Amino acid sequence: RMHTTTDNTAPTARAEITISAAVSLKDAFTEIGQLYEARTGTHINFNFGASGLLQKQIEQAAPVDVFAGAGAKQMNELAAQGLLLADTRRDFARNALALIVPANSPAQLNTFEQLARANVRKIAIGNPKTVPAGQYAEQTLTHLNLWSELQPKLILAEDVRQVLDYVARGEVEAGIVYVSDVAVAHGKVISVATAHDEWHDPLLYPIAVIKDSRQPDAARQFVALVVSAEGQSVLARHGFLSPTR
Amino acid sequence: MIWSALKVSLLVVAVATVLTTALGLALAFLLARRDFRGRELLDAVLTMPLVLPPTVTGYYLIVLLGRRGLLGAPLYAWTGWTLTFTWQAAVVAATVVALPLMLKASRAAIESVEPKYELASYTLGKSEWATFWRVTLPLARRGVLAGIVLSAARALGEFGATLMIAGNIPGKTQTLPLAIFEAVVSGDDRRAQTLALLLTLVSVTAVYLTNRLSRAPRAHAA
Amino acid sequence: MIWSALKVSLLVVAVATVLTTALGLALAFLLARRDFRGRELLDAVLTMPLVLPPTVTGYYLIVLLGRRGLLGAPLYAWTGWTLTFTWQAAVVAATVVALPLMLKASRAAIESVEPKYELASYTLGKSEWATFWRVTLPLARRGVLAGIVLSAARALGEFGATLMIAGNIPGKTQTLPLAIFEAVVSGDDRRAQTLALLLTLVSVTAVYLTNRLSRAPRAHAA
Amino acid sequence: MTATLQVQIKLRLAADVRLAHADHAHTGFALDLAFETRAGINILFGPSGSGKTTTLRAIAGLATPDDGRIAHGSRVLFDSAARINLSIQARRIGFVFQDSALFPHLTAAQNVAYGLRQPEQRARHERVRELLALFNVEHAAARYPRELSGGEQQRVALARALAAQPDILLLDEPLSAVDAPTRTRLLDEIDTAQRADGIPFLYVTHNHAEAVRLGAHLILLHEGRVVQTGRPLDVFNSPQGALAVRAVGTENLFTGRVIEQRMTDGVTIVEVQGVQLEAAYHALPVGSLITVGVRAEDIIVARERLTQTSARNVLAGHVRAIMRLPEQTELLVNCGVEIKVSVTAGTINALDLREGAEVFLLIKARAVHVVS
Amino acid sequence: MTATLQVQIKLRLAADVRLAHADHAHTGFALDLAFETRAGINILFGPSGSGKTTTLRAIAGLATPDDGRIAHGSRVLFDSAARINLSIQARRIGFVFQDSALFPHLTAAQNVAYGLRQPEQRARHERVRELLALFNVEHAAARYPRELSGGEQQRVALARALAAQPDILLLDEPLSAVDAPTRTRLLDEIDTAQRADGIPFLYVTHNHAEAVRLGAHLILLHEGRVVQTGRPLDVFNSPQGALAVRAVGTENLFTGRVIEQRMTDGVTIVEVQGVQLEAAYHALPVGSLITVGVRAEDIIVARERLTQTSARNVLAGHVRAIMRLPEQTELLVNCGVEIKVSVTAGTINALDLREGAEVFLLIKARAVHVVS
Ligand SMILES: Nc1ncnc2c1ncn2[C@@H]1O[C@H](COP(=O)(O)OP(=O)(O)OP(=O)(O)O)[C@@H](O)[C@H]1O
Ligand SMILES: Nc1ncnc2c1ncn2[C@@H]1O[C@H](COP(=O)(O)OP(=O)(O)OP(=O)(O)O)[C@@H](O)[C@H]1O
Ligand SMILES: [Mg+2]
Ligand SMILES: [Mg+2]
Repeated sequence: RMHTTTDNTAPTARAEITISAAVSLKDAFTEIGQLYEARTGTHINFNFGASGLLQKQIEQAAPVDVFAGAGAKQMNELAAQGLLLADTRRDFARNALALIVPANSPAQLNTFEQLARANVRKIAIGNPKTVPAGQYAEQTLTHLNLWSELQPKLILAEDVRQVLDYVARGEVEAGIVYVSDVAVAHGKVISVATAHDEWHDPLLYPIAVIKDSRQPDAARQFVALVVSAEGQSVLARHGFLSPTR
Repeated sequence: MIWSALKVSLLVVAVATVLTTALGLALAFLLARRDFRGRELLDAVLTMPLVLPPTVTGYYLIVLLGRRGLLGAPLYAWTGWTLTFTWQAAVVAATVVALPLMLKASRAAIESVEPKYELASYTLGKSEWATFWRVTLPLARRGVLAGIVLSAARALGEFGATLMIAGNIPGKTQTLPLAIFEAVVSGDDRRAQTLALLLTLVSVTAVYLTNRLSRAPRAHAA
Repeated sequence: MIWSALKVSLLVVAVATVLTTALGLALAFLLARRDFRGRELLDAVLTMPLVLPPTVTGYYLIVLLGRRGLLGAPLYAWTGWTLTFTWQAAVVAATVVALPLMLKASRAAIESVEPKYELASYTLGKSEWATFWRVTLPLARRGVLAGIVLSAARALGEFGATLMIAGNIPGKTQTLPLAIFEAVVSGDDRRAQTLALLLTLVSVTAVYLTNRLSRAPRAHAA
Repeated sequence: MTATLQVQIKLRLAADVRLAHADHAHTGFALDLAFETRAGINILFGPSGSGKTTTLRAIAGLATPDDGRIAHGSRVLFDSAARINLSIQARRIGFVFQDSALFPHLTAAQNVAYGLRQPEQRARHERVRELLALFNVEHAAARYPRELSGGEQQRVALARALAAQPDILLLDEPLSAVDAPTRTRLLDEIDTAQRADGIPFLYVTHNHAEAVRLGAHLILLHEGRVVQTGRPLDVFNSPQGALAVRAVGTENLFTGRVIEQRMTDGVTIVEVQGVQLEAAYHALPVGSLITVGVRAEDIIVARERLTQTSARNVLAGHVRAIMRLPEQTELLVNCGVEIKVSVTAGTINALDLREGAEVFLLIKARAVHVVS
Repeated sequence: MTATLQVQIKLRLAADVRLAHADHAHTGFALDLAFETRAGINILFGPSGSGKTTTLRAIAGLATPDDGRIAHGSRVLFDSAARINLSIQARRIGFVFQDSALFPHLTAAQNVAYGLRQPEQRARHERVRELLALFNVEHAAARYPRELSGGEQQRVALARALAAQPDILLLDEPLSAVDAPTRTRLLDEIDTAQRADGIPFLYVTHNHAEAVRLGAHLILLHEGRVVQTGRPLDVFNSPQGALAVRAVGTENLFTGRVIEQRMTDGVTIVEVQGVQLEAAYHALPVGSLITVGVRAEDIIVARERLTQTSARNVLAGHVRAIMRLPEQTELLVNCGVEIKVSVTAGTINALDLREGAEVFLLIKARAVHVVS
C-alpha cells in the first residue's frame, strides 16, 4: 500500500487528498475522515502536527490540500501569502481556555486571579510564540493584568500535551489548556475555571483549502463535511464548541 | 496501524542505514586518508545536523528540497515529483541526521588503522580501493560497526526532521516515533506505551544481535 | 536574549560533556574489558535514548526525577529541591541522550586496542587502573575523542528531552536549540537565522578545534 | 640467594578455526613441561614453534595453563589444584617481548620511564638516560617506536623491562635484530645486570653462542616438551636422543680454572681435569672458574709428537671410539678429558687409526675459545 | 637478463620532537647513498640503525627521498629531478617486512592468498599450500598471525611476498627469528626462488653466514652511507677503512673450482688460484665453482713440514706481514693465495717468525668449509 501511494501528485486510480490538521483535532478528524472516505471513496492522508509546523510545511509547498489549524494566527499568515483558496476558509469549531490543576492539588485554586498567589509557584502554558493555546493564554493573562506579574512563574511548553503532563505529574501547580484537551489527561487533571471569551481573541478553528491543491473539489467536499451538521456533531462529541455562539 | 508504523520505520531505517553507511564510509575515508584544504571544516560542517534541533534541520531540508526549494524546484519542474511527504523524504531526513554519527565513528576507526598494513597491501600490488575493502575496513570494523549501529539507531528514532519534511501520514510516512508522538499528544497513553515498547524491542534486539554477531566467533585484536 | 541562550547552552554542554565523558568511559571500559552476563543487553539498553523520541525520553526522566518521580519525590522530601525546570535538568537530559554516542564510540575504540600493550603494562607492575589511563586510553584516543565530540555536539543540540524536563525558561533553561526552534516555528526567520548561525559557529569552531588539536603535532598510528 | 622458579604446566592452544579451514588438520599446539631454573641466566632453547614464547607467557601470567603449578621459591604464582592464579602484576615478572611491544604513543625515553619505580623526577630522568646509554640507544631517546630501527626497538624494550626491577626477568629473543658486534656488548650488559640484581633470568634464544655465553642452565624444548636440561655445555656436548642432537652441533666444552696468565705470550692457561690448555688471552684473575670451547672440526690429529708448530696445545691421548656417520667421522679421544674430534674418512686410513691407538691432538690457543 | 636496480638517494628522517624532549640532541637520521644491484641476491649489510630498513622503504616507495633517483633497468621508479614518483603498486616491488606485518584479520593461508595474482580458485588454493609447505608452515595455515610463533610469522611473510610475484624482492632480516637448522633449509629455498624467478633480491641481514651463503653482491652500510660494495667474500676479506673492518670479522674466503671428489676419503679437492685445498666432502660436480672459508683462528703454523697429521692441507708459504693488535696477532702468509692467520703473541717468539720467514700452514679439511 505504501508503494501505491508513493506518487502523491500524479493522478492515480484511487483519488486521495492530504489534510494537515492540528494534532488536537486528531480524534475528531479521524472520525470525520472515515465518514468522508466511506462517502466519496477518496482516500485521506492525515498529517497531524503542531499548527506552526504545518504552516511551515505549506509555506514550503508541501502537497497539502486542506489545512485546519488550532488558531487564527497561522491561517492568517497563510492567507496573507496568498496560499489559500480564499473563498474556502471557514471557522469550524471553537474552544475555550481552561485553568487546570493536578487531580489531588493542595493549592485550592479556583480562579485565574488566584494564580498570583504565593503557593502557586509554577504555571505551564503553551509557548505563545509557537502554540496557539499559549497565545490565547497570554491574551487572557494580559487581559487580567497578570501577565507581567506571572512572568517568573511561567513554564512555556511546546505542545498542549506537555502542559497536561506537567500538571498531571505535579511539576507545576496549574496550567492553561483548551477545554477540549482536558479529557486527554484521563482525570489526572481537573479543570477549575474557564476563561471568558472576551479575555482573548475568538478561539476559533479555521479550515481552508490550499491554493495548490490538485483536488480542490475533493478538498472542498471535506471542508463542507466538517462544517456540516454531521461534522459538527462529531466535533461536539470530542469537546469542541460550535463556532457560532 | 501499529504495524504500518513499524513497517514504515523498518523500511526507512533499512534504506537510510544503507545510504548512511555508504556515504559515511566514503566521507570518512576522504577525511581520514586524504589531505585537502578545508578538510577539518568539512568535517565540522557535516557534524551540524547533530547540533541543530531536528525540526530545524527538517526545516532547512524542506527549504532545500521542497517543491519550491533550491534543489526541489528544478526537480519538480523536471519530473513533476516532489519529495515532501513521501517515505523517501523520511529516508532523507533520517540519513542526514544519522550521517555525522557514522562519519565520526568511522573516521576515527579508519585513522586508527596502522598504515603499515595498508602499505603492505600496496606492496602486494593491491590498489587503494582493494586495500580499503580488504584491509582497512576489516581492521576498522569495530568503529565502523559502532557507527552503523549508532546511525541506524538514530535513524530509527528520528522524529523532528521527519515530521517536518515527510509529514506524519499514517501508513505512508508515519514512523514509530511519529506514531508515539501522535498517541501521546492525543492522550492515547495505552497506544503510546505499546508503541514505545515495540520501538524499544526492535532496537534492543537489533543492537543486541549486532553486538553478538560482530564479536563472533571471537575477538581479534587489530 | 541570544546571549543568555548561548550562555545557558555553553554551561549545559560543558557540564554534560564532562559527565558523559566520565560515565561513558567507565561504562565503555566495563563493556569492552569485563565479561559478565547480560553485557550485550546492557549495551543495547543504554543505546535506547538514541532511539526513543527525545520527548519520550524527557517524559521518562520526569517520571523518574520529577517532583513526584521515583527518585525525585524522596529528593524533594529531603531537600525541598526539585530538578525540574532547572539548568541542572537540562544537563541531565543532555547527558542521557548523549551517553550512547560516547559509550559506543569509546567501546569500539577500547576494544580495538591490542591487548599486548595492556599486558606489557601489567608486566611492568602497573595496575589495571593505571594501565587504562596511561596505555589503553591514549591508544584509543581517536575513537574516544570522536565519542566526546559526538556527545558534546548532541548535548549542544539536545532539544526534546530538555524541553520536557528543563522547560523553556529564557535566561534560565532556554538553550540555543530551544531558542532557534521557537524562532523558526514562530516565523521569526531573521532571528532563527542569527541563532542558527551562532549555533553553527559555536559547534563548527569547537569541532574544528578539537579535530586540529587531536591531530597535532602529528598522527601516530596506534 | 636467588629463589628458583619451578614450572610444571600443561597448556593447550586451540587456534580460532573457522569452517572455511576445517580442511587443515593441525590447528592446535600442546605444551606439557616441567623444569626448574638455577641461579643466574637460564636459557630456553629450541627450534621455531617449539613453545618457548608460550612457556614464557604462561610463567608471566599472560596465558593460563590448563593444569600445573608455577612457583618462585616459596611464592606460588599459579596452582591449578589449589586454585591459585596470581595476577600479572603480583607476579612481578618482567617480560622482554619477542616483538618488543613498545608503547606506540610514548617515545623511547618515555617507554623506559614508564616502568620505573622511583617517584623522584630527577632520579627517574637520570635512570632513563643510564639505561638507554647501557643499551646504546641514547641517540633515539626522543623517537617514537615507529621511528626506531628493529634493533633499537629491542634494546629499548630491554631497558624498559630492567627499569621496572622485576623479581624474575623473561627475555624472548631480545637480541635477534641486533648485529653481532653490538650483540657481544649487549650480552655483557645483560650478564652484568643479572649479576647485579641476582634475580633469575629466563632467556629464549636459538643462538648457540648466546646460550653458551650467558647460560648457567639450559632447558631444551622440542614440540612443547622439555627434552633435556643441564649446563649448556653438558647439553650441547652430550645431547640425549635424536631430538636433542638436532639442536646442539659439534662443540667440545670444558670447565676449568685459570692457573696462569702469560700476558706477553697472549695466552691464558686453563686447567681442565688435570689437563692444561692454552687459550687465547682472556682477562680473568688466576683461580677463576672458566668455560672454554673447542670445535671438533678445529682439532688436528697427529701420530707423532710435534714441537715446532704454532699449535700451543699438544695433548697425548688414546682413541676411545671411532664413529663413522654418513657425512663425517668422529673420534672420541681420551686425553684425561674426553675430546670429540671430527676428521674425514680418509684420515682414518692415512693415519691408520683404530681404537686404542696413541694420538696427539693439536689445538691452537686461538681455537680454545672462552665461552664464559 | 635481470635488470639492475640503481639507487641513488638522499633522505632525512626527522623524529617527531616534542618540546619536552628538546634536550635530546640527536633526533634525526640522514641517508645518503648510491648503489647498484647485480643479478642474483644482493645483501644489504650493516649494524643496527645503519639505515637498511630505511633504504628498502625508499626503494619500495614507502618513504619518499628528498632527492635522488631509483631505477630498475630502464624503468624509472623515482626521480626527484624529473618529478617521477611511481606509486607503490606500480613499482611491483615485494617487501618482506622486518616485523612481518601480516594482516591480523587473515589466517596464515589467507595472508598468502592475498597476494596471489592467479584468479582461479583451485590454482590459488594449490599455490598457497605449496608456498606454506616450502617454508615449513603448513601446520599453521589456519592460524591467525597472533597465534603464530615469531619464526612462523616470518616464514608466512616470506610466502606472502613470493605469492605476489614481484619484479624485485626486498627482504628485511626475514629469518632473524628462525633457528639455525631451519634457517639453513630456508636459505636454500630463498636461493632457489631467486634462481627460478631471476629477479633481483635485496636481502638485509647482519648475519655473516647468511650473507656469504646467499649473496652475489654485498652493499655495506654504515650510518646511512655505503662504505663498501663487492662480492661478500671480497668485502669480508678486505674491508676498507675502519668502519668496514668493524663489520667483517676474521674469515678467509676463497673462490675456486672443484677438481676432484674423493668420496671414500670424504674430501672434496678445490683448486684456488693454483693451490689445492682439501675440504670436507661436499656434493658438487667436478668443475663447479665453489666458495670456501677458513677462519684465521683455525690455521696452525709450523716451521717444519709435517706429514703424519690429520691436517689434510699443508701449505708452504712466506710471512708477508705481521700485525700486532692489542688482543691478537695476525700473520699474512702468501702461499700462492694470501691467507690470514691468527696466532698468539707467544707464537711469534716461539717460532721465531718474521717477515719473509718460510712457514707451513696446517689446515684440516673440515676447517675448510664450503660457503656456497
Ligand atoms: N592461539 C594459538 N592457537 C594455536 N596454536 C598456537 C596459538 N598460539 C601459538 N600457537 C602455536 O604454538 C606453537 C608454539 O608457539 P610459540 O610462540 O611458543 O613458539 P616459539 O618457540 O616461541 O617459536 P619462535 O622461535 O618461532 O618464536 C607454534 O607452532 C604456534 O603456531
Ligand atoms: N621517523 C624517524 N625519525 C628519526 N629517525 C628515524 C626515523 N625512522 C628511523 N629513524 C632512525 O634511522 C636510523 C636507521 O633506521 P633503520 O630502521 O633504517 O635501521 P636498520 O639499519 O634497519 O637497523 P636494524 O638492523 O636495527 O633494523 C635509526 O637510528 C632510526 O632510529
Ligand atoms: Mg617465540
Ligand atoms: Mg631494520
